[in-house]
Amino acid sequence: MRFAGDSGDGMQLVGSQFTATSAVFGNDIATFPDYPAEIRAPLGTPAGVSGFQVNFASRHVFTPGDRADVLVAMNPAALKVNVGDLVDGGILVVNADEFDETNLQRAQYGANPLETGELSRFRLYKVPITTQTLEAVKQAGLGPRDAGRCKNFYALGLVYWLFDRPLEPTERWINSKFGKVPAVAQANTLALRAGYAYGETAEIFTVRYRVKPADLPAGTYRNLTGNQATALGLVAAAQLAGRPLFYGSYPITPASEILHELSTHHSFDVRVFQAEDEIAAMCSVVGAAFAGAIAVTGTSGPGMALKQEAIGLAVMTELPCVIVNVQRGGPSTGLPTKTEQADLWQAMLGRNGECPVPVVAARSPADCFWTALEATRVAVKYMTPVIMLSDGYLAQGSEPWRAPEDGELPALEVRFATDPATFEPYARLENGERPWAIPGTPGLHHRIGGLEKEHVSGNVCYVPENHQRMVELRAQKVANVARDVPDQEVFGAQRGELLVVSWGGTFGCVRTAIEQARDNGKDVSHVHLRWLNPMPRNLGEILSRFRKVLVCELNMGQLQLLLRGRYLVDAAGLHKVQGRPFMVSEVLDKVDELLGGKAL
Amino acid sequence: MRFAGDSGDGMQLVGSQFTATSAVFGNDIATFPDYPAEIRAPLGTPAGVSGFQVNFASRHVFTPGDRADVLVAMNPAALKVNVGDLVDGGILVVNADEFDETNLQRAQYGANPLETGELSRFRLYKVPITTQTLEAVKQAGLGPRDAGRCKNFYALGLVYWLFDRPLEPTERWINSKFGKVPAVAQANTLALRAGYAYGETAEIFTVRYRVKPADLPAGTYRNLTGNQATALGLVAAAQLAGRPLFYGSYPITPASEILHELSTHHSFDVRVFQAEDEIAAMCSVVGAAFAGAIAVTGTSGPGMALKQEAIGLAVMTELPCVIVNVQRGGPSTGLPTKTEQADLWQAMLGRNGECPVPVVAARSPADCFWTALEATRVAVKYMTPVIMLSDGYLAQGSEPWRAPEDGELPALEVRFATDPATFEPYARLENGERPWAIPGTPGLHHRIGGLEKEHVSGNVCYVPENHQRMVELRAQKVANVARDVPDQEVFGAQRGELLVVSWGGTFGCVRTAIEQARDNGKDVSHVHLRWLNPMPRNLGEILSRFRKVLVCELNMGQLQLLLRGRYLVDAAGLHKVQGRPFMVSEVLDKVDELLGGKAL
Amino acid sequence: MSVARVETAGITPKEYKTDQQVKWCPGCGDHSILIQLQKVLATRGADRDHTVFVSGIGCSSRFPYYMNTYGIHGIHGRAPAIATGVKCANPELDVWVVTGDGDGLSIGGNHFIHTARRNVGLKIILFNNRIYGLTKGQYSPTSELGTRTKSSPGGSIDYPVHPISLAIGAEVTFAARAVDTDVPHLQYVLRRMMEHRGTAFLEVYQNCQVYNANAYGWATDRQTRNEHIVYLEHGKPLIFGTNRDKGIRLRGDAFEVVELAKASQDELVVHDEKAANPSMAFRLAQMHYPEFPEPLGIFRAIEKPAYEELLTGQIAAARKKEGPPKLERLFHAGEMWKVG
Amino acid sequence: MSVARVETAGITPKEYKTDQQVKWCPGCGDHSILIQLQKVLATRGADRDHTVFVSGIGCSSRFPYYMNTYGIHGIHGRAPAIATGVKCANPELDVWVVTGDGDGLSIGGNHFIHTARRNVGLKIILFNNRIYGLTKGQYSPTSELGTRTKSSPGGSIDYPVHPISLAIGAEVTFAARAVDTDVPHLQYVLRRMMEHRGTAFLEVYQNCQVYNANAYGWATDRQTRNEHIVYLEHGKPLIFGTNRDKGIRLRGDAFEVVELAKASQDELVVHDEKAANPSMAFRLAQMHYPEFPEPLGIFRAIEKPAYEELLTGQIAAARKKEGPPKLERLFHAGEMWKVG
Ligand SMILES: Cc1ncc(C[n+]2csc(CCOP(=O)(O)OP(=O)(O)O)c2C)c(N)n1
Ligand SMILES: Cc1ncc(C[n+]2csc(CCOP(=O)(O)OP(=O)(O)O)c2C)c(N)n1
Ligand code: SF4
Ligand code: SF4
Ligand SMILES: [Mg+2]
Ligand SMILES: [Mg+2]
Repeated sequence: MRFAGDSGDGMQLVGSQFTATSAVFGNDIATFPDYPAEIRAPLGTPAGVSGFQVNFASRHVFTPGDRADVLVAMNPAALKVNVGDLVDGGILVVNADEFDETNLQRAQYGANPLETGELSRFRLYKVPITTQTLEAVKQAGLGPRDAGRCKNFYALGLVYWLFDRPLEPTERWINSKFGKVPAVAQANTLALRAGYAYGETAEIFTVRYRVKPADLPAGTYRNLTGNQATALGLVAAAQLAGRPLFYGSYPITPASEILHELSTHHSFDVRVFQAEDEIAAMCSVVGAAFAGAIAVTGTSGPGMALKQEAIGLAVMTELPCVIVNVQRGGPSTGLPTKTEQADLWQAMLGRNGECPVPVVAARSPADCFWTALEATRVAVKYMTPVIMLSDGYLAQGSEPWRAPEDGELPALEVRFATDPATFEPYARLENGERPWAIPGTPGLHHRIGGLEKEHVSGNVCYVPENHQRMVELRAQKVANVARDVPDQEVFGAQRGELLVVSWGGTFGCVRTAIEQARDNGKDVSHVHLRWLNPMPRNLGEILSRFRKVLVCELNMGQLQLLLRGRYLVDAAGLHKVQGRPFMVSEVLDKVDELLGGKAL
Repeated sequence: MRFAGDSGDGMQLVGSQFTATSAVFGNDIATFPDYPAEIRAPLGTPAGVSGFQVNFASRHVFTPGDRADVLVAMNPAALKVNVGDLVDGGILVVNADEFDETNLQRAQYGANPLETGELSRFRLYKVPITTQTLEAVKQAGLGPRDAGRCKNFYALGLVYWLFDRPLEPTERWINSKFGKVPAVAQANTLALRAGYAYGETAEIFTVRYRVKPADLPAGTYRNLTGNQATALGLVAAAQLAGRPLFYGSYPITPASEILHELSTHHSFDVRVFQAEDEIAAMCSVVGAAFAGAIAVTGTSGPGMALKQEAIGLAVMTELPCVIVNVQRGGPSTGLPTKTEQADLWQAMLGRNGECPVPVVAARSPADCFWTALEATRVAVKYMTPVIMLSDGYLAQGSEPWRAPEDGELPALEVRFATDPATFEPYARLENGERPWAIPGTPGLHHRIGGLEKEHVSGNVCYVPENHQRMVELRAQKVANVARDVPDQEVFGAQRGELLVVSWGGTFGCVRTAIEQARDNGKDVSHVHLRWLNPMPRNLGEILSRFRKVLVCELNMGQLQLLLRGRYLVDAAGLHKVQGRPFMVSEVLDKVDELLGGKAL
Repeated sequence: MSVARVETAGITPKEYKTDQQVKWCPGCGDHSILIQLQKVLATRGADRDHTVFVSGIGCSSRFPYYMNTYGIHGIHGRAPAIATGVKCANPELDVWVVTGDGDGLSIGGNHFIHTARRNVGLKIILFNNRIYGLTKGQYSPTSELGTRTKSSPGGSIDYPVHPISLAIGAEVTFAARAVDTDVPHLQYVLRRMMEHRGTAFLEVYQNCQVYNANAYGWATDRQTRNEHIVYLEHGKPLIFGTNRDKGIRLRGDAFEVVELAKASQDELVVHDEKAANPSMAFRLAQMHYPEFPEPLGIFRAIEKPAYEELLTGQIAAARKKEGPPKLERLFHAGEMWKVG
Repeated sequence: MSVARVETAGITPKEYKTDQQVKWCPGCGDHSILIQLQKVLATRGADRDHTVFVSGIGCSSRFPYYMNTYGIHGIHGRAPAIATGVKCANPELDVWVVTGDGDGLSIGGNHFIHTARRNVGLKIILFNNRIYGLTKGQYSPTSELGTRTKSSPGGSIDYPVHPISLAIGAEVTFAARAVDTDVPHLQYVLRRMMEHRGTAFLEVYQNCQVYNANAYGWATDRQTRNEHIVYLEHGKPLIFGTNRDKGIRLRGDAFEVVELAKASQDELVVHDEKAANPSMAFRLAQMHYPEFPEPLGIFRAIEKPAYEELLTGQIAAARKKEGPPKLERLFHAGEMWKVG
């Protein structure tokens, strides 16, 4: 189900309403908003098209769906940009009123596609949404401009009818949102109902969808975007640790919502510092970690580049902190609002000197919660910065998230040094970490910094052998994190012809593809990596059990190189850098190609 | 030959005098200064020891020599720090005057090593350098402090006698340097002569070295450090291109001397901009390149980290420029005055997004000249930033450099776009590059920037397929640089048991080791890489011709991972991160280990 | 290759427009600034071939795409540094920097102050909407204390910085302020910027219609604005008010608003944009609405050799002294010896 | 874990020394500053457990290694940002920043101005030797025009920035200047910094014996210095001279040196460090030797809530309103539904 219109048309709004309603209704859902980089691109042009895709089903949904079964296009540009993704035979609802000369030109349509027959492979419904809406909301007494604005609710009403959804949740929401302007609230409600009524009465639709509630584990659910989930995970982690959460960050798409979300949680002792830039943000994190906070920063690619020098400082000072990198299309400013996975090398290898940092990647919007929690736990346990990779697709997309129940959250123990008699700033503790001794602790004064440190004493030290040793100790410590990385599980057969490896936000899509492929009898299994550094201890062994390995990632082969270099497997790659997720079919095609038709 | 003393003792000065004299004398030389990170560390302590090693020989010298045959130690601390590197049976000259209680304590010597017998395996000469010097310079009438300062020249004179070197060049130098203060000039000359005379008359030395002039190619020579050579290479490149040289940089050890050297060449239209930080330096380079200069920046590890975001902009805007990274010990501030090769990953893979940049590394101080020239030529030809890797060892070390003669320098043609009728900012020319159209050219107005660009037109473009295409075009362009990378040559047998691979500043040491190993009948060959990205086209094929591959590098395996990942060879590694170069013996030992005693 | 510069006669503002659609929101102040600058450049017959626009990242920083000159849309905060490179490489070019309050003063604050102190010959326009527009509405370093935004739902706790105070603190040689919708005045200030040697800094109060609408209502409302602003005119006393019935005078160490009816004109502060000492300009920059009318116009415009002039001067002097750039001379500068 | 703070009585300066050998050159001004600060902290009985020194990179930035408190020797230019994190995480700590003219004003200029405007409760000491010491002598942003250094053999072409002007331009609430060898005055200013709430900024004229020796000879030479400097004292007129026979008065819009014999004391400028308007402080910051005696002392010291106070205030308010931090409340904040 995809809504598409001009970015001023309120598509994100109705998209999220539809999501909420479906979620409450019990469907499993996954969403993927897609909006233009410009705040407000020119009206009616393809550049200005804003879309919102929702996937919902009674069985478990991993991805917002490659292609849409239903598309609502509010103008010619929205049609143009999105029609390629509508499945053959899919339902296409267009706002017929907007297909006039001007709009067609803006969308660079030579002729009116509603008339050329080029849409004949879809079930096309031309609905005069604008005029119907204006008609419907008349009694609310709004001016024509405000009245016209209600057309997104009209469209939503129509879709609710199509999928047999209740109107109440949205009506409630309208009232709470626009309660102060009763005319607007009334108009939106009228439009919503009119749309619903149109579906009911116009009888032009030949199908009506009825999607049953999905089979999710029991619990209390809430719909979260990846960025919200990350924020909640961080707050939870700090609460479990019993420390303040310090979040130093500089706004950047698509990471800003973490900052926004955290800014609303002051009561959880969340200390948000909107820094002057990413360097200051990361440096403030080093300072806050030294002073004993759970210290976190969040950013995206270009900001990550700026943080690297200070991440190096965190590595040298061995202070616990988390760096969230919500990846977007690069290089440089690139495609700021689009998704990509091309910061893996940057995260793993992009600093001066030998500078290893644990790296973990979330696999779905709701999983961001657990990943943030885990990243924090490891940071504190091993006294190290940890990089958490998310991406634009996860960050903006949403998914039902089951609220953890009592006892379900991991322990997150913070052990500060307290004993002046035994304290040595760079002594090694059981996991290879050094002690965390925070200012304010009597008698533990010590100095740390970016120059090489002497083993145990932590004094500045230029002795050659000490440097070698410290480089090795830091590497060993990061390698030790493998103790906290569970053995990798293989989905499908444990050995065989083809193993598909993926990481991060491609999980849903790749898993769906492999499920389908296996349902079709293909000899293919799936490994989805959560920890990229260190990798699971049994990974090399798993890789060796398959004749072929395929790495699917939204870059040009970054994990692929690392797996090849580390395990000497001749891994092939499926690469895509188009600012959008894989389509299940792309993965399937590649799998077919590599299997050469072989079955189980 | 190694001079070592307190950092205030003027060791660097006499070391470079000795180098100059030997060079003029016709020896091939290689030097390696080693000085403390503190400007002036406490007197007489090991932290304050400053050393200068010169290697000179009649056959070609690749490295400053692992260990010294002759050591001059001006105080106990200097002895302590350096004596471990003196070969058994080597000559040890100590300034006996300084071996008093205080100095022994400062150097943390329990007992006086001149008396304990612990130096018995060396040919130890205790010379009262301080008193002798004071005595010798009396007639110049200096105060005791200034008089004492001459003792480095006394030591130098002694060594000149030992190696049968003429005093004139140094005397000339003293006069030109201290001419304005005749008393000082006189005193230094007196000290120099007294030291020489001491050697002649005291007759305590059992050997006197006589090193014959080396067999260097005919030409006019000059002694250059790597940083000076880099600077000259850049000036030459800009002159060949007929464009101004813009050097935007921020001081940082060990890269600052490039800035210093270039600051003296205004008359070659060198425009030096000492920026407020590395980010500004790199950004100014992007601007200068846009405006048509040969634009270069230089830095070291932490500064390189800061430049990465802006290097990404240069990649996206496809502007030619050179980034010189003089590597030092890391991570973070690390060991700022020591050498390391741990920025390879950072250079190759350390940016956000898919952001490939050609990378080339110099192999010796004099080679920095040619590498800088080549980096610039490639940058302009392919319209791309190029990273040139040097390191602290090359940068500070020196070597005779033959001044290129007429016609010996490569062409460096700059072709600016000029024709408004055909100009398209992102059209592709013959090497995959886009045209360089500089402001001031009539009718070629155009806008570039960090957002993804439309193929050919260069307009901002979010179309998914265009992004994919542009990522591929940029990658292809960098891959095309391989056309300018000569086929890799193998030193030694073309196939066999073991291939040693190295890159950058380890050339001399590794080549010396492999020469020795082959002389001893070992089945080992050597490949030294100049271009790291792209790699030579025949490299994979070469690697496949050896049963074993060993990568020697001053890091924990950075090239090793890349070779393994790219060519799937099970390359082993010899790793060292101690802030200093390999010793020939370390390489030899590893070779022996891998060969398990096998001979040719 | 350096092509002689031709002043183009009879150029029209339209020729400064590109074929790219202008993508700012309706009602955004950026539109007006773009149009006025295109007009001013056209009237002055500025040569498009020798004009370069450099920007950072932000709504405002889209500016170069809409100017049919040479241009670089840079990275966030770094426009002055990029522009410095352009200017050093070719001082003949007219180099403009367009930046926002986030771009120029938050992440880019350092380049801003260093460019100003070096007096690099750049014309810097800061679109101050007191908000991060492009990233959808977080508070910026110029947002007032307590501003409620997405990142400060409880009100911001950062005290703001004042761009002109900061620029003067960094020894800028030209500092001015204008308002996006005050067309003739904006044009006047832009023209004056064109004439300045060294760094010319202009702060424009710009309306962000979407995230900070009407932040400057007090300075733009035609009915009341003249009560809230005072125009700085060189050599003239500071007089303001809808009926020009109020003035500013110095009382001891402080400014004071006086009604002209009750005071003599002689007591009023007379504006001197050329004062070598920047202290009075700084004092003017510290006049804030609502306590005072806020000054618009040119706070400071003094003569001082620009960075690029000193740079090229040094090169010319060296060339004169050392002779033409022969590589031979470069290579053989040290102690040389011959082999073979 | 947060341990209650104990004021330690009878602490000696020695207890502030670490076991690390001090590695500055003989004759370096850094030694004196270190010793004075150790004395001042001891006299005040400052609690070492609650004191943190943060620095960047440079000779001066080695400072924390020599202070037996908590400390971070950070990365180049970023000390104020690191220190901001320390202070936000634990506002109970006394957080000092030690930086150099290169560290604090070149690469670190942006953090410096933003820290100042936010009024973060940090005590920032800038060791201004007008040179890059650690990297062996390049000119810095405070080097005078024409300074010959390794990177400017022909004389530098960058106009300098003046730290106090810049700080005041960035709305700092406390700005002062002292000289490394002027011990009692340095101690006085350090003590005053300790009392300040919000950002306290001190510029110290510091001698770099190796690369810029005697740059401040005019301000340190015992014979003549009183002719070249003027001490700022709150509520007192600006009088200077070896015989205290000269004063500063305001003539129109400019300062002027007068001989007291020829003028009345009433005409002299009376220093007011608490003036809400920073303009007079700015004017003082623009007094430069040799035209004027340069002011030493406290230019400005005003009261304004510090950043960390506003931060913790907001947290306390939220907690009061929303109740204790139960994860249940966090998790169940949105529209929830039940499954199963
Ligand atoms: C390194 C980096 N950090 C952050 C961003 C995200 N970003 C883009 S524009 C912007 C702020 C824009 O505000 P302003 O400069 O005031 O411009 P406006 O949109 O208000 O005109 C930010 C934070 C980025 N593009 N790059
Ligand atoms: C990112 C980075 N760039 C450059 C340097 C090199 N560097 C170290 S200290 C310094 C300048 C020091 O000058 P200043 O701050 O004035 O301190 P001083 O030594 O004079 O006390 C520079 C350029 C560095 N360490 N890190
Ligand atoms: S978001 Fe604000 S600043 Fe940006 S274009 Fe829209 S109105 Fe202008
Ligand atoms: S170089 Fe200068 S600043 Fe650094 S320690 Fe020596 S005298 Fe002090
Ligand atoms: Mg803004
Ligand atoms: Mg300094």
